Amino acid sequence: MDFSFTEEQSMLRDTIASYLADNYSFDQRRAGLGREPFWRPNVWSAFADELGILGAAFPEAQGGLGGGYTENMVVMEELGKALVVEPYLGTVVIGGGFLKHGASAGAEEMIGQIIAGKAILAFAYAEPQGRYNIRDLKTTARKEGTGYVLNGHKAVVTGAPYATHLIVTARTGGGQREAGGISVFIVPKSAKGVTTRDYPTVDGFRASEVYFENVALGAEARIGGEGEALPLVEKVMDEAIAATCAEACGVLRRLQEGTVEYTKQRKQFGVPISSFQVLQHRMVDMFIQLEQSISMTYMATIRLSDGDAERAKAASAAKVQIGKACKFVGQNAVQLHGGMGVTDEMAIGHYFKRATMIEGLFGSTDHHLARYEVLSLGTAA
Amino acid sequence: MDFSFTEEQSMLRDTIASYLADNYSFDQRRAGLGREPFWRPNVWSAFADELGILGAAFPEAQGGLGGGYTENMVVMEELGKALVVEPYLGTVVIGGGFLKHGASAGAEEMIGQIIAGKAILAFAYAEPQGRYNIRDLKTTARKEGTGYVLNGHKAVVTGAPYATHLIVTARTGGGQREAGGISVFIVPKSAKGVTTRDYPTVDGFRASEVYFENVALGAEARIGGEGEALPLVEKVMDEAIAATCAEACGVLRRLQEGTVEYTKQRKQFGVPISSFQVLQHRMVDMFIQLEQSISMTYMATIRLSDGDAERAKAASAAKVQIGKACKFVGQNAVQLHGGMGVTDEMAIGHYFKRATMIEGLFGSTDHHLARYEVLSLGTAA
Amino acid sequence: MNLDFPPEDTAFRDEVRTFLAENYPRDLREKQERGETLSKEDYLSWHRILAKKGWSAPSWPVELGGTGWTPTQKYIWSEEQARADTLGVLPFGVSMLAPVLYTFGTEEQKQRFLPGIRDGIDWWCQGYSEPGSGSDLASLKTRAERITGDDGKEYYVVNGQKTWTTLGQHADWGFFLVRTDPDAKPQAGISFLLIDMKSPGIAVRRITTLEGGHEVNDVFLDNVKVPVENRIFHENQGWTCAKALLAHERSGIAGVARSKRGLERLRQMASNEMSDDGGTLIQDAFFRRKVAELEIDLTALEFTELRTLAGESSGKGPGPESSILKIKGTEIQQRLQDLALEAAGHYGAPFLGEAGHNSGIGPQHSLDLAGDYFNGRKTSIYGGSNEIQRNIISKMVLGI
Amino acid sequence: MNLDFPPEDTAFRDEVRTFLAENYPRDLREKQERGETLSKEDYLSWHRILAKKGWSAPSWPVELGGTGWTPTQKYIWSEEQARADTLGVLPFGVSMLAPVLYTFGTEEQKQRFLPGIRDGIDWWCQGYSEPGSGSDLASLKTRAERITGDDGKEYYVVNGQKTWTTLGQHADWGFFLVRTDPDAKPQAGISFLLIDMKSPGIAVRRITTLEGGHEVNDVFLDNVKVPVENRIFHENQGWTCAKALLAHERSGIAGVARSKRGLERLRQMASNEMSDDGGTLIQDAFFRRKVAELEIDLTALEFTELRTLAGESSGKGPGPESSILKIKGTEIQQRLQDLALEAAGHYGAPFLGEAGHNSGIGPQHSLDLAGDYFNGRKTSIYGGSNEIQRNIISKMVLGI
Repeated sequence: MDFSFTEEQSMLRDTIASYLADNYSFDQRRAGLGREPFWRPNVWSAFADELGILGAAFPEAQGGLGGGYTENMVVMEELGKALVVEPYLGTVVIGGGFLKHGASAGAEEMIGQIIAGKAILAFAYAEPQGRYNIRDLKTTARKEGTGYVLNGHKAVVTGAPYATHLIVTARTGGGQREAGGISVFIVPKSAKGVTTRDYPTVDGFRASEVYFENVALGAEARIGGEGEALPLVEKVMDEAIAATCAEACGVLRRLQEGTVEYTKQRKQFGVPISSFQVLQHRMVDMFIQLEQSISMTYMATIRLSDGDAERAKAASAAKVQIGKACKFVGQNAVQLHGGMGVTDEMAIGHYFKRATMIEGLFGSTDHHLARYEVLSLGTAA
Repeated sequence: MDFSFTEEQSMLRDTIASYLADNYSFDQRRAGLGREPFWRPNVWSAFADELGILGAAFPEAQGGLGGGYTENMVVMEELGKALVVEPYLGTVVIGGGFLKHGASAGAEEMIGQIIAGKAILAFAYAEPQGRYNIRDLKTTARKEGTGYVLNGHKAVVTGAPYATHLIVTARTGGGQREAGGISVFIVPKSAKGVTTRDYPTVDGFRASEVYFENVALGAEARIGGEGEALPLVEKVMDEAIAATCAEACGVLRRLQEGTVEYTKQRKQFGVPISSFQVLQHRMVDMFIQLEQSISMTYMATIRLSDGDAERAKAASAAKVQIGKACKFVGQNAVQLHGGMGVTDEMAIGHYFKRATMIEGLFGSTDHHLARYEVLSLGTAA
Repeated sequence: MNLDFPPEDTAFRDEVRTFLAENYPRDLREKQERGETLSKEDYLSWHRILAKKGWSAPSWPVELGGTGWTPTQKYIWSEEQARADTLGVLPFGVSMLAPVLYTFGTEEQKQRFLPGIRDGIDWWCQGYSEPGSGSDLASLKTRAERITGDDGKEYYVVNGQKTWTTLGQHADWGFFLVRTDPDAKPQAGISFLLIDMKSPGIAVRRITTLEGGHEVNDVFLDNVKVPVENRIFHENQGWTCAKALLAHERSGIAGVARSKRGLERLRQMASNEMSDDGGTLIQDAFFRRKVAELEIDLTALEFTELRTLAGESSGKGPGPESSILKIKGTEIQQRLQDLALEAAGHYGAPFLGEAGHNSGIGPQHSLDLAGDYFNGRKTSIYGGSNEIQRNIISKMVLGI
Repeated sequence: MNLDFPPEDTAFRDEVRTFLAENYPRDLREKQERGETLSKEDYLSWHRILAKKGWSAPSWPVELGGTGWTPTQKYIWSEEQARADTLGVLPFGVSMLAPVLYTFGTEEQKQRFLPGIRDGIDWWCQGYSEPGSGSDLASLKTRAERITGDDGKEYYVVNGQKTWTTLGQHADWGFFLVRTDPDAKPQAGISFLLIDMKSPGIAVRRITTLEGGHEVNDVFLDNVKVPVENRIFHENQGWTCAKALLAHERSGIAGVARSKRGLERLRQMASNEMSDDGGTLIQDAFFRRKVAELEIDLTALEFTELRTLAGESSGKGPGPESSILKIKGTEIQQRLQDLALEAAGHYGAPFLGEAGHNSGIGPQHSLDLAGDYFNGRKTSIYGGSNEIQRNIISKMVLGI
């Protein structure tokens, strides 16, 4: 039993933290979000070249630094602390996850491109009708010759505006909500028939509605077996959930510490408002939520290597804890900041917005409770 | 729109309150519960004769004082304040309710007996297998000649040890959980084939397991139509729920006020513990729960006269509020009393125990949420 | 005890309902539905229609333009407005300043200011909070020094900063709390001034809130000259006015009628959204339960408000118990916003603003729900945070 | 980061498991299952078996009888005891007094008292709380005056009252905090005394708790003579001992292993209870959800404890963060009791005590669940109420 980090992992953390401290202040972030292209490619280049962190979680054989889940956790927590919008989650965690676990023709090369900061991926899985059910797919990939023809509409694809490639779930068979018949494809965003409508999201990220109209794909675009990709999608989603939990821990820490800090300085009735016991206990409960979230993030990260059922149970349990913590800590951070909490001018509100979005990311608290129940208590009546 | 009480209702409240202040102190109650027959028949006689309150909720034509739901509410709240165990709920509210709404041969006489304090009724509806589903009945009343033969086992019949008569739900037809086929009977406890196992309940009341073995009943024992009594049972249960909510308001008031009182006197660190803001806000939340409970009790009591669906929705909504309030106020009253809250020596713990039992009485919070949902939002998927 | 409205109240409700249906401006409704930012004229157009009808200031004394409605009628009025999704009349002039004016103002002040408020001519804003004084209002620092002007008249010269001034960007006039005696105890040196917002030295600066909107402002006062006759009540006794203002118009604070309408909308939305298993969201066991629990809590709040109202009818004014209405009312509003955002699923994320209408990005009903949720956090903060409300109940009701 | 136990720990777990299976007294287990009140001998019999094995005081220094187990082994030990539903060794002597003794006691005191504690010969009780001093322990009033006895020896004469003395009715000895200098500041005038409970002048009075049980007591001290050599550490410096005692043995405070066992029992029970619709209760959507949420919270607590444990292994002692373990641990225990009572439905009401076993009144699993629930309320009160724990975290961890 060991919860400590290796020297390499600690260095990784320090490297990112110090880069972000210099280059990703609240004002720098805001400036970047306020003008075209609404993200900062130079930050991404720095991740690739100057910091060399995009390969941290890839095997050495593939040009990476030989890390894995723990490295993703370390990186994501730091990105959370600075509210980084650049697409590490979509590119390295999710894109990288599919390329590592699913057999595909161009994986080697694509991983090289990711590590070099050239390829940027976004995960197009949700559909307008499907809510959080990843099996609920109307997007189809019809077999044609040796390849496929892709048609459909993917909803709120985070990071798609910056992406070079999309990872797309689609039906090569089966009914709308069946487990079988799901396949995964990697699609260049520039492919003919791909159109997007880009927009900002409330937390400063950007996303797209993505439409596929008779997009021709070669067989080599498929990742994993035809019609059998659901277990692969579940696995990568759980990895994404663990990484998102880590990001959330960074966000929650800033919310919790920022609130303690603010209440110590803010005076009312001649005393710092941190001297009011009700606010003290509220902040203690925020702190407890943070600690429990860290614990669950460790738990889920460690269990990513376990069998499917254990891994899924752990990821859903962690997401439930994180979802509740994001709501409780976020709302109370704003409440304790009073009027300052609801202005656009202070960082606290922006952490709150990200925390709120994380609540629903990859499935709401209710969604993951239901998933957990089936795994822990069996199917209901 | 009017939430005020008539002069008669205010007098009724004062009469009971002043009698209980003199005769039902914590010590007097404890003494009564500690020795045979574990209740106080003389209190009951006083209710009938000295105070004349047992007829308050009966029509004048039947020898009562012409009151109704509001009178029951007023009485029950006062009984709650003193934790009275004597069976007003079973006898007047429930027994009286059945006799008033359901056609039965001996109703007139029985009501007379109730008002005179001679007849004491207990409601035998729950069964070991049925949880809070009042339709789930294994008890049968087989037709034989002009009468019936009763067989079955009723669970935790509150007040049965003191009762002269039992009101019993039984199947004269239909399957175990069907709506049709339910009938109601009034059965003298002394009838041949009726046996009971009596025991105390955790809140100082007494109850019985009641067994019926080939109990012969005449046709006149039936209240309401044969096999059609479910709407009658629902109506009387809702009246019982509204009355229980009123009792709960009395209990909650004592818990809330007692806690404020205690914390003003109890000193720690040289100051009354009521000076700690966390405890102040906890008590405010207890007070809010009390106020919301009073509001819902009024609401449910007023709506008892409405149509079936409105009445049922109101009763279930009120029971949900009361159930939550009993838990929150009860637990926090104990918590704020510290060690004193968990001793048998102070009244507070006894109010907590009654509040806890009320949570489950006539259906738990979850049970009534489910019932409310169907009435308000329609049947689920 | 009964809940029945007497026949005259039922007739009144019908009258109100008809009036709203026939007179609410169509273009205003359409703008609301499109989620457009409303202009000053949008707000005032409806106010002026009401003024013409004589219903713009129901609570005022009848001789000044009030309606003389009973508490029950006022309750019906607010219910029906919510039912019809109308804008409310802005509270700053009608509900907040006016009672101070007709209670403490001189005859001249009343005649000068009340008609413009009642008829929707002047737009008023509030100058209470300061950067350093939120819940602790009495610690305000904006300073007013008395001088004799070159014209020989008496003036106050005001310097300082106010903040959280809602819709101050449109204001013609503002009512301000200022410190006229810096040496007195905090509450004793404050005066209540009416200030022309076009006065030289006033600058209004936008505060952008979390959801991107412009509702509140900073107001800077730099040597602003205010004639002494614009002071309400005595010098250094403005706190008396401030307190009275806070006690007025607590009814409606619970927002029951608006929340009922919000609940209806939520149910409608959940009947159109899909759940994970392909059924409707309102059929999802857990979502329905949250809706049911909210509906029950709202019923409890409604009856608590009705009890307060009944107390008022019978002559007992609204006590500090009305803090309960504030606490529970805002909690319920926030839960409604929370559930609506949850119901929207993925489409809670897009930040489309007014461009979202008919954009085809997500369903119409999910437009800007996140914004409502973010912006709604303020309701438990302003007007005395819910923590302050609990302090009030503790002290005034529980006697601690 | 990994969760694997090294092979030696796995072997240890097997050893513990086998030992418990083979040595736990059968009649004790049967008494527990019947819900019988346990006698003094019942408690001590298991303690003595453990002492023979050398496992009665795992945390002590090895030379005094400790096991020298690693934190992981201690964790395994507590997990396995919970799994096997064994009684715990009573904490008063082994976990609470002993560390004070071997830290602050003289060689003679150690030799005199530690063996009796370790081997389950002497039953110890705690004399800390007083009627007027709950969370504010330092305000205690029990007075000890120093005299020279007729025998020429030095004594303290103790007068006062202690309360909440758990299982004091069985005690041979007690450790008491008494005031030896009434003029010093509260914490500075306290001494730590060991008192023979058979001393003249001691009276133990039963306090019946809510559920009807006898677990706690008042202890009255009326001119009780205590030899000076029974004082631990310096006169007036007993607070040092008290503080040290409170800091010891915080691990296990979360009760994770016991709660896991409780959760198993709850799931078992809910598989046998029926829901309203005739299915099993564990299939009821809402009951299952509550169980699932509890299980997830317990997992979070378990990993928070493991993190603390890992911190300890690596040399960082348990900080005030362990207050988190107390708060969440007791909240989870109480929710378990709450859910069990809810699961029992109507049969939560009967108050049968020991007579309930095999009485046929309700299912066995529902026996005395209300009692557990009522009695369980104390866990968030004693050992520093959860409010006090939050004060500690606020001050010591958040630095407020």
